[in-house]
Amino acid sequence: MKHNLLEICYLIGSITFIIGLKMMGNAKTARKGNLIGAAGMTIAILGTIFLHEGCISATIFGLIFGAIGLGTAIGWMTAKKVQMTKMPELVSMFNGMGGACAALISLIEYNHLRHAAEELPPFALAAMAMMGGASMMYGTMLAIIAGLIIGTISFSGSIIAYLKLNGTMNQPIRLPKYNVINTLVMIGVFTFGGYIVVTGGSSMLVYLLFAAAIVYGVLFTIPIGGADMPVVISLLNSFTGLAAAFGGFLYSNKIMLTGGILVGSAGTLLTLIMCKAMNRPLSNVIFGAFGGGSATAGTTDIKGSIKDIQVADLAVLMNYSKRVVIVPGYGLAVAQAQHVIHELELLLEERGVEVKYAIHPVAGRMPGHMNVLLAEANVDYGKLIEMDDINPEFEQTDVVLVVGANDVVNPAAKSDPASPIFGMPILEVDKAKNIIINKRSMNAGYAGIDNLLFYDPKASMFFGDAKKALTELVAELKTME
Amino acid sequence: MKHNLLEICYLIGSITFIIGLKMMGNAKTARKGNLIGAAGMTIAILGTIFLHEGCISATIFGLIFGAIGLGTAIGWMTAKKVQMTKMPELVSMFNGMGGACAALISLIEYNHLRHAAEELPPFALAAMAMMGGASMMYGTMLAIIAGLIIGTISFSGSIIAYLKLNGTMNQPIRLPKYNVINTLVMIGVFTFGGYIVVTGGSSMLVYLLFAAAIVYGVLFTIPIGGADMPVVISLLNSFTGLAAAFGGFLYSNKIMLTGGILVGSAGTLLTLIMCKAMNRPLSNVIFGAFGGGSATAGTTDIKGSIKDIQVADLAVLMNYSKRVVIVPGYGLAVAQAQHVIHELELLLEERGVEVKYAIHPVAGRMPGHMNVLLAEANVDYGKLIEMDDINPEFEQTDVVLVVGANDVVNPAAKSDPASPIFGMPILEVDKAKNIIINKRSMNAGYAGIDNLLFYDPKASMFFGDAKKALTELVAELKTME
Amino acid sequence: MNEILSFFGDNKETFYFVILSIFVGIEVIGGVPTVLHTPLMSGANAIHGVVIIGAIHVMLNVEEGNYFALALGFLAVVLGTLNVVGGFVVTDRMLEMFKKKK
Amino acid sequence: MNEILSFFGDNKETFYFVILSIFVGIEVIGGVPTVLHTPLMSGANAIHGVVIIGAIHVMLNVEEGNYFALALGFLAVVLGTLNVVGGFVVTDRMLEMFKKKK
Ligand SMILES: NC(=O)c1ccc[n+]([C@@H]2O[C@H](COP(=O)([O-])OP(=O)(O)OC[C@H]3O[C@@H](n4cnc5c(N)ncnc54)[C@H](OP(=O)(O)O)[C@@H]3O)[C@@H](O)[C@H]2O)c1
Ligand SMILES: NC(=O)c1ccc[n+]([C@@H]2O[C@H](COP(=O)([O-])OP(=O)(O)OC[C@H]3O[C@@H](n4cnc5c(N)ncnc54)[C@H](OP(=O)(O)O)[C@@H]3O)[C@@H](O)[C@H]2O)c1
Repeated sequence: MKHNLLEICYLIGSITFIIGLKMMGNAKTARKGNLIGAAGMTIAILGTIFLHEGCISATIFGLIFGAIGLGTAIGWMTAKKVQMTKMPELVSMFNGMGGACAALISLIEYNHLRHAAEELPPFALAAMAMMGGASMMYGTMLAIIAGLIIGTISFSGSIIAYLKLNGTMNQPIRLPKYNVINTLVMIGVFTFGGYIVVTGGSSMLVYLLFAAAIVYGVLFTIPIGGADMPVVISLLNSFTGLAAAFGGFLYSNKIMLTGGILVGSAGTLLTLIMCKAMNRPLSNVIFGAFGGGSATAGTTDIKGSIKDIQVADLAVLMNYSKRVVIVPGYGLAVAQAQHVIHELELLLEERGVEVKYAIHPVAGRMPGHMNVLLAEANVDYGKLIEMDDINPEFEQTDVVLVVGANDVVNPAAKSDPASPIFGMPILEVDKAKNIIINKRSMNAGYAGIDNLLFYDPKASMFFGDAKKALTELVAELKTME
Repeated sequence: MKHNLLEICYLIGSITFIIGLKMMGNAKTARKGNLIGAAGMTIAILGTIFLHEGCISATIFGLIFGAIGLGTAIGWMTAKKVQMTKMPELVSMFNGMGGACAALISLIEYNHLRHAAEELPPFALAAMAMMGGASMMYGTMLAIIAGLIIGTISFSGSIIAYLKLNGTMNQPIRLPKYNVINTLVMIGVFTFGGYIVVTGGSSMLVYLLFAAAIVYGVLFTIPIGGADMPVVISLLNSFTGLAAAFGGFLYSNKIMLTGGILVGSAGTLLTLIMCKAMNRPLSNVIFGAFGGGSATAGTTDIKGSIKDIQVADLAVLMNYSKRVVIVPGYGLAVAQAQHVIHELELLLEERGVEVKYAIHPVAGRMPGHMNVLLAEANVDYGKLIEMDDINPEFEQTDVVLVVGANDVVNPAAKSDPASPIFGMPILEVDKAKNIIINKRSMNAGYAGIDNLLFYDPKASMFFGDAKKALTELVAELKTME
Repeated sequence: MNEILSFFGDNKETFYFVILSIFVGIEVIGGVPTVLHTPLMSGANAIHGVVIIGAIHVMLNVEEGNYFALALGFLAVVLGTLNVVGGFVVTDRMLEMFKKKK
Repeated sequence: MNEILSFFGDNKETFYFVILSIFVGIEVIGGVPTVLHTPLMSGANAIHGVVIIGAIHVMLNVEEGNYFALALGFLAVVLGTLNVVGGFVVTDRMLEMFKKKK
């Protein structure tokens, strides 16, 4: 009776996961979809506790609720307090927690199984083996070990991803021949796991496996540049999904299975879609062709010279323009200049200048980065124009103000087949009448390549940290009245 | 061993169904998708026969292959020989065959079950009932009866749909208060079925139920106008899917389950999408607000007068135009004028006139009707322009030639909120410089409403059967050289 | 109530199976262009011809001497084959038309 | 070979289950706009927090006196809750930002 009710809770939960994920794929319904998923999860968790058959001692009960309470308090507060720009870090951290949870379950269940097997007399084991129990044993063991390995990789990989996004570890660390080493370590870990499944292993060996998987997770992630972390997190995300699914096999628990597989497959697809949006194959991300932005900067021979523009001149130019388009990029996020830019926008609009933002889909370091950032600064949603819609408008634009963006406005993507970003769709700012580029130096952006746009006769550089430079610009504009 | 292999065949089959259907939703992959589905089906069928456990007598073997051979021969030949314009009829017919197949299976299995139950001594039945066998019995019975009812409705409904499309039964037949009667009959049939499930029924009763379901299928379909048949067929299609799924429950056969449910849910969604494309709710189709095109014709008061144009004048007009757009509609299909129109197009192009076709998504009587029709006449695919792409071009069009279309060019859809087609997107031909409309009379089209376009000062009527009139036009043009 | 619950419990695999299949069916169709409605309908039509497996099953298991069942089964297999073969062939012909000269 | 076959036969329900779920997962994501990638990733992240069910299961079934298992279980539940609660809340915050003033 209770058991069947619980199964219904799980079915409902599984359905909410599917519907929730589906709704999250559409801007209009996304938020509701997330809440639906959360509701289903709550039902499943409460069901698991309250519809448990057999009595639960008060201690256990207390411990479970203590653990949940503790987790909720920490999770909720961190999630609420964190800055918008730190979201990817946080997602990565939470993902790691899920992986660790799966790994711990596997560790406990392994010990449990060992224990049970040791208490049985040998002939019972033999009898079980004959009755087909052995294949069941293998099955259980496989689920445990697979969950352990995958969960652990996801855990340690996510921690590294966190540190990278955090800036604590901002250069890709590449051992010599790291690709070969990584592949070997991976094969080693899985072979080791297979050995334990077949022989039954021992607690000692399983802890060793745990350690080895931690090492592999670290090795897997460290060579990848910080900027590629969103893709890596999405990948690790689907790993944790897989680990949860193995937990589902272990307990023949349907909701763990659906939830895990759903995230596993949806996450894998999402990873591929992300790579496609950046116009790079996944292998390129993992084996790191670029992404550090350190090695290849400034290789092309540049002909021509750059001009720069002073803040006073820029203020005049903008004040008397009719149409201005702002192109925000990664630099804007780093400098936290979203509020100043909004102020600039309001000021210009007051003076009768039409201001729009041109949003490139992969501007910044995570998908939708610019939307989130500008939304945080209260920029009107209607002013954020997607790439395909704004591109035809550049011709009628008087001033394009590029703030801390580089690759997303690099004409090489259209004209130079040798360029690593060739083929990526870009914002065609070179069609505008005046191009003003704000950045701190002539350094390259994420892809580590030079940008011929800066040498365009219509372009002028407006050097300086985005926040500082824009604040000056705003001040200057105000004096002009 | 054999059994497990068979299950693998079924799994493969199920996967091909999913992938095939998915691919059929995209113009580029559709044909391949259909073939993939067919391959999966072949595997499943051959597997069922050759991986059957236990020996099969040569007679049975022969009979099965005889039946398959016979079905293949008839099916293949009919499908290959039929005219393109008769496709919907054929689909409807084949759908009915599937429904009948499901119904027959149910009849046989019911007799089988009865037989088995009669041979058992009463106490055995009682014992079974106590051991939970009863609920299993109910389950089996439910699957049988549901498969019988749904399959039969699909069968008789499809036959009526066939006759309607065929023209044999081209007026909707509406008993007084047919909606009430139909609903009552439906409730009656399902109650009767429920009664049989609960009591066990008798062969006699089951045949009665079969007859009742046939009647309901007929009643369900006859009030609906011939033009709505594509929607009805799509609905009956999903019914047959459901019937197949019940067969799957009956035999715990996974591929019947996946195939049936897949078609059941996909078919239901497709039905709704079709209705949406016509801008009408499903209830409106089933309970027939219009679709007969007989009752409501000519209700609006028309102010203004119509002009007509002679073939000689039209030939001159077209010969000296620069841009001509042809709007094909249902009348073109009825008159089988697709080949003449192609001839006209070639002739005009020879003389340096640019000719395009404007394809409305629901022009004609089945989705994609015009595409199929014109493709059959070898019209270049690139000349068929979808509604959204051609609408902005009408302003630069010298002559629009509307051939047997009416509703899809009716401006009331945009301007008159009282019109039954209000809200349906239309081809905005009234923006062109000259509008020529070919039809036989001033009669209304499918929706049974008048068309103010005919009274437009820029419009001229070119009366006559499409094929005849266009043949004359082509002849006239040829004399002009 | 209790019975419904235990019915659910006994058949939970099937419930998941059915629900997942429904989702797949719905998702797979999402966003088809109008032009493909007719061939898609006809392709789906061919797929539910899978009911022929049931008809073959009937014939394989018919008791000896039950000619009535055998005759009905034969008819069912013929009808099922018509559905399958006719459905796939007609769909293929339609789609062939669509592709022509694309 | 034979073993693989019978393994498949014994677990066919599970195979269908897994495959159907994979299809649902893939279909459900198809065609998301780039802007939603981050929140979608984060929402999916919260959903795999369902692994917490396993952790609770461990704690409910821990043998008396096995403090080691109890401690690990406790930790697992905390981590799982972090994943679930943090994941959903962070996603909600992100999506809230997106909606603002739309
Ligand atoms: N959005 C995503 O999902 C995502 C994910 C992974 C990778 N990516 C990649 O990231 C790139 C995004 O292009 P993007 O144009 O936005 O950025 P970008 O190409 O990385 O360029 C950013 C520019 O901002 C400047 N900058 C840095 N700090 C600044 C500050 N405080 N003030 C002013 N300027 C500053 C830098 O030049 P200085 O050092 O001279 O100031 C740099 O050239 C693409 O290559 C994309 O493929 C995107
Ligand atoms: N495509 C689909 O999937 C589908 C499905 C169901 C319903 N529908 C509905 O069907 C309608 C389609 O619009 P439509 O504009 O194509 O057709 P329509 O509105 O039905 O008009 C067809 C016109 O063709 C004329 N016609 C008939 N036979 C002719 C012949 N031999 N030669 C010349 N003209 C002839 C008729 O006028 P005369 O009698 O004066 O000649 C009639 O007014 C829409 O209302 C749509 O919602 C479409």
